[in-house]
Amino acid sequence: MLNAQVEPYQRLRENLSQRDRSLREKVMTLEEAASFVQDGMKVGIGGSTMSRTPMAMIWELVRQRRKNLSCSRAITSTDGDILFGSGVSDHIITSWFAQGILWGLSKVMRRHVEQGLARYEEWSHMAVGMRFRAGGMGVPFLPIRSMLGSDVMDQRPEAKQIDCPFTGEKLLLVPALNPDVALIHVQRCDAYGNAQIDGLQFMDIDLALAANRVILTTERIVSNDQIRRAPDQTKIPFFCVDAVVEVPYGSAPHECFGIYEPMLNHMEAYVAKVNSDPVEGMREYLERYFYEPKSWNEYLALIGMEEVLDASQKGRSIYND
Amino acid sequence: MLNAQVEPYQRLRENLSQRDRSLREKVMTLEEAASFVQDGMKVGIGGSTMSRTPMAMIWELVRQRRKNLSCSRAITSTDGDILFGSGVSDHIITSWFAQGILWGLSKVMRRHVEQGLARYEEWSHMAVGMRFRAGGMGVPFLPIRSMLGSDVMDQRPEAKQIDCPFTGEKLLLVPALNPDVALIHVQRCDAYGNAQIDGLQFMDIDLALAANRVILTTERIVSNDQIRRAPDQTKIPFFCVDAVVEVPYGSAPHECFGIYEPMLNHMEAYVAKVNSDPVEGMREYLERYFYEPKSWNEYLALIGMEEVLDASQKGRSIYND
Amino acid sequence: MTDTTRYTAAEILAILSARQLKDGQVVFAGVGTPLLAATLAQRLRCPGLTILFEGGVVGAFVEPGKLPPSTNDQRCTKRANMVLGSADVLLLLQRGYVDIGFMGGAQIDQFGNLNSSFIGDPAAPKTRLPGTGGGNDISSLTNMIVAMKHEKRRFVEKVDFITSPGFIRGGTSRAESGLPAGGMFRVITELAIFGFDEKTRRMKVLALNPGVSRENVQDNTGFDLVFDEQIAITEPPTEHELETLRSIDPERMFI
Amino acid sequence: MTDTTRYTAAEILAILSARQLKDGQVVFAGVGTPLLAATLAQRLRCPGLTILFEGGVVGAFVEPGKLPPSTNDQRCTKRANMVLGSADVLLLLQRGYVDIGFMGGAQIDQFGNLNSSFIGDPAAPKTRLPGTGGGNDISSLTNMIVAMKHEKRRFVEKVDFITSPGFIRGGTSRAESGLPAGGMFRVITELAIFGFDEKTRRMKVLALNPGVSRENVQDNTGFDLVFDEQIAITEPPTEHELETLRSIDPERMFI
Repeated sequence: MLNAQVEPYQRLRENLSQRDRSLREKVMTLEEAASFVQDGMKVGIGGSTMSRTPMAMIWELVRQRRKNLSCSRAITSTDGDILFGSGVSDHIITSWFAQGILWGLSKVMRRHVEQGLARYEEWSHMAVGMRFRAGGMGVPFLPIRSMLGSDVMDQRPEAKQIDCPFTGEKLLLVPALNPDVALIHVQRCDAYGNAQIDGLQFMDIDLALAANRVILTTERIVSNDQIRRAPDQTKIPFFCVDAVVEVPYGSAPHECFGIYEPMLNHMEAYVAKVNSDPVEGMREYLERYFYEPKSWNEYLALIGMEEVLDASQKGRSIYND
Repeated sequence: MLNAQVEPYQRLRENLSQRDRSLREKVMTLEEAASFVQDGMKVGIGGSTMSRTPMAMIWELVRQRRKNLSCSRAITSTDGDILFGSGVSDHIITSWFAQGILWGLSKVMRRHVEQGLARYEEWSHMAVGMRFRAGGMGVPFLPIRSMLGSDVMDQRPEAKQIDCPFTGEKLLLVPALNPDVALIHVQRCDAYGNAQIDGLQFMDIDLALAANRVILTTERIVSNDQIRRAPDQTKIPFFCVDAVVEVPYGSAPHECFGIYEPMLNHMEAYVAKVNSDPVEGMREYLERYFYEPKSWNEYLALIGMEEVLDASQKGRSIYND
Repeated sequence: MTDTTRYTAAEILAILSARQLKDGQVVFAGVGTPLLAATLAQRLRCPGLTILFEGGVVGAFVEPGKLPPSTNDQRCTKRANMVLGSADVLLLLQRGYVDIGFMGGAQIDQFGNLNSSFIGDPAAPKTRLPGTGGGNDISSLTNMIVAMKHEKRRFVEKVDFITSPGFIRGGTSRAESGLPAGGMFRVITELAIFGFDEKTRRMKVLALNPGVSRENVQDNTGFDLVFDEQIAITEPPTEHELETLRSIDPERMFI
Repeated sequence: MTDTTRYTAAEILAILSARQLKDGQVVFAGVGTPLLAATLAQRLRCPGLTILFEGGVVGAFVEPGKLPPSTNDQRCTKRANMVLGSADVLLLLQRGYVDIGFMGGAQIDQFGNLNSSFIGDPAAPKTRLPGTGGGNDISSLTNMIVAMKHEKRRFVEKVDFITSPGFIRGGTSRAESGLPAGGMFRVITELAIFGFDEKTRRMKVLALNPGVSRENVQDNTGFDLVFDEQIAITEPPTEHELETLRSIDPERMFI
């Protein structure tokens, strides 16, 4: 039985051949970049948990009231709450979904899943990674040795258990995941989209290669000359990238390696608010922080200067040795 | 039909569990490191063509007169000549085998293969890479979309063509390659074996993960503190590594990125010598450059100060911008 | 009687877990008690303990007072030997480079299967839990130590859902499911230390914590426990262990 | 008559090949004429041409006079946008990021199949050639331009061995072999420019080089050639093209 979820190779190639992969500047605003994301699309989200979350781009999609996005991410934190709570997404493919291990269960996720308002499709962490990797390699699946024997596997008919044709061993083939669009936040890139990532890279390289469009948000845009001086530091090549948006603190209140740690006071206030009332608390939070601000900088001002500076001081301290 | 070439998972795990993977110093001499390589073993060779070839380690294996090694490498240059010509190896798995594109066919390779003295097992370049990668991932195969329809595939019953269970498409499954030992040369590593690689990394990361033992030769040994200051620059983790040998110019007469370019005068003299007489020329070359020198430094002296300095000047110039 | 008022349940859990680790091991640790216990072991007895985090970290030395809020935060990379992709660090488990996986648990059964996905029917769950993260991968691919609170509702005969496999249905069922390597090694709670029978793969009590009786343990467990022939009594936490632990987590994030 | 003494066969090969490339394309180039031609195109008309090398390079600007001796040398990385693993740069072809693969050839047949592995029977070859390198991958996964010397022994009806697949046995046999994407696009020689018939997938002459007749081409070819209905005559190399080419390879490494 064939699986409709995996893109046939010819369609994958056809989609890619229609993209403009030439060396060209593609700097734009959050508003402009959001046009690559249409209702109902498959959207891959970079970073993991509270790290290098493309929060500014998610913020923009909430403001533009996108609908029915099917999102995928390594591990999902408050970004998942926001996507469900705002109605932007009704389906998240991930390996772990709560606000953070410090805060127990997410009442927002629970409400949406337990009431059948949205789906949380669970794969093991490695399986999510291998699904993006297969997508990035242009193959329909990769074999793994986990999930076997567990109920996680039983819930996933999208994967196929086989007997290895070489060794006879049991293996699980996980299907390629090729999102329509990937949202990725990086420390720096050039105007063409050649991106450098410091520290934890998570699954972002595979995701960028797998997706049919990539929107990069970046703490800063550097010159192409600077990129070319250390080409072995480029982690995502320009021809994978369709939009470059410069957004300082673009992961706030989450962290961006080497630049700022998570803004935990804001996070804690958020968690207290939405877990005490996942409907009304979420509505108020979105109103105040997502819909009302005129700009991303105004959103940062609401988080507060003190918290942003404190997070920055801690973020930079990783290099203090 | 099962394939005896692929290690069953339990043997792979058993072999690895018997290695000492603890954080410990493992600096030794070329002579000592060579003890990890026994006659008849499968040996993976890092670098590609004339770049970051672990030449000093090959030199030592020739001097110790190892036999019947089955070697594998991305692309093979004069290192392959030496391995065949010295009798160290009678089987090379690679994608391309000559001295270099500047010099046409290798008479040494031709003589050994055409006279049935040794085997050159040909896979596509990507297939070699995916075989190491499968080995490094701990899976028995990876799927690829090349080699199909070609005679390269027909010569390789070790690979298996399948119809994809997800899409129905034709795919080739290439078997994992887990060498008994890998020889890898790097710009720098610490005494534990945490290695940094500048510039072209070729297939060395996958190879290091795939092999059951890794011998690292390195231009210099740096402190573990230096490694820990930029952990995202570590390309091979210490627990993959069994021996660390400091050998400046350890790839000569090939290149080491950012440190020296190939020593082309020596290479040209070598090629002229062995291609004019692949038996006697090779014998003389090995005698003079491999067996007679008392040390690696004496070998470098035979290549000559002027050539080594010229290659170094060119090697460093990549950073002159 | 031992004076158990000197330490909290979370503290003895971290300390007894730390004692299970050996110098030179390669340990894949989850956040919370596992990270705390691994760091404690590193400071006390095991300077050569290599800690891996699923965010993509090999060989970290987390700073006291700067514990990471998750395994994906930059604090996990402090003085690490290597930082790599998160799928790639999980693949190191699959290849076999890791000696011990070390996790917390929400619900466990007699065969060491862990549930962190669903309470009730997965199709219409009473509670949707956070899910596996790397838990399924870790427990599928290496030898496991689990540190968790001992409550009757957490120690059940059969978990509602196998998120992270232990010995599945016992006997040889784990290997037959396609998991020939690894398996549950130890479970540490504030009451006791558990191993698993070589044959049946049922959980059994190896040692009781100071001041804890067999009945205490059985009363807090939802299935019939096997007791080892010679039950040991665990040495209580030393002052040095407690001081070091508290210095690592002065803000009591996890203790 | 054109004055063909102004340039060598290698020079016209490089210049006509360079003309086939378009600004903004992503081109996977082999060393030798392909690298030279791609660099020439970059200098003359296509500053936004992105050159990939199988050593693991994306978007290089090779320096004139510093041509790399292989695609795996550091010279290939000069002013590159990205340097990555060699398997990974080949995977970019498989994913579909590359517009054109650009290689040299030793032996080609009427369906554009290339042989660089064996002359004679592979089991007991008369000559063991160097092999595929990335050639098989490139020709399996993208649209190909091949630049090669035009000799009867190199242009054969059927290659001894298909190292790098063109259209295999013609018609739809390439797709049926599992290669639905890519295929042979152009063959450039010092005599002519060839394309492939849409249906039969047989090689056909699209244009003759200056001073070359149909008979010249046919006489140097080991199979019956198809000629396009309207055969063009290629513009001869300009002085500017020749000067630029010679400035890129002043040591005449490849010309």
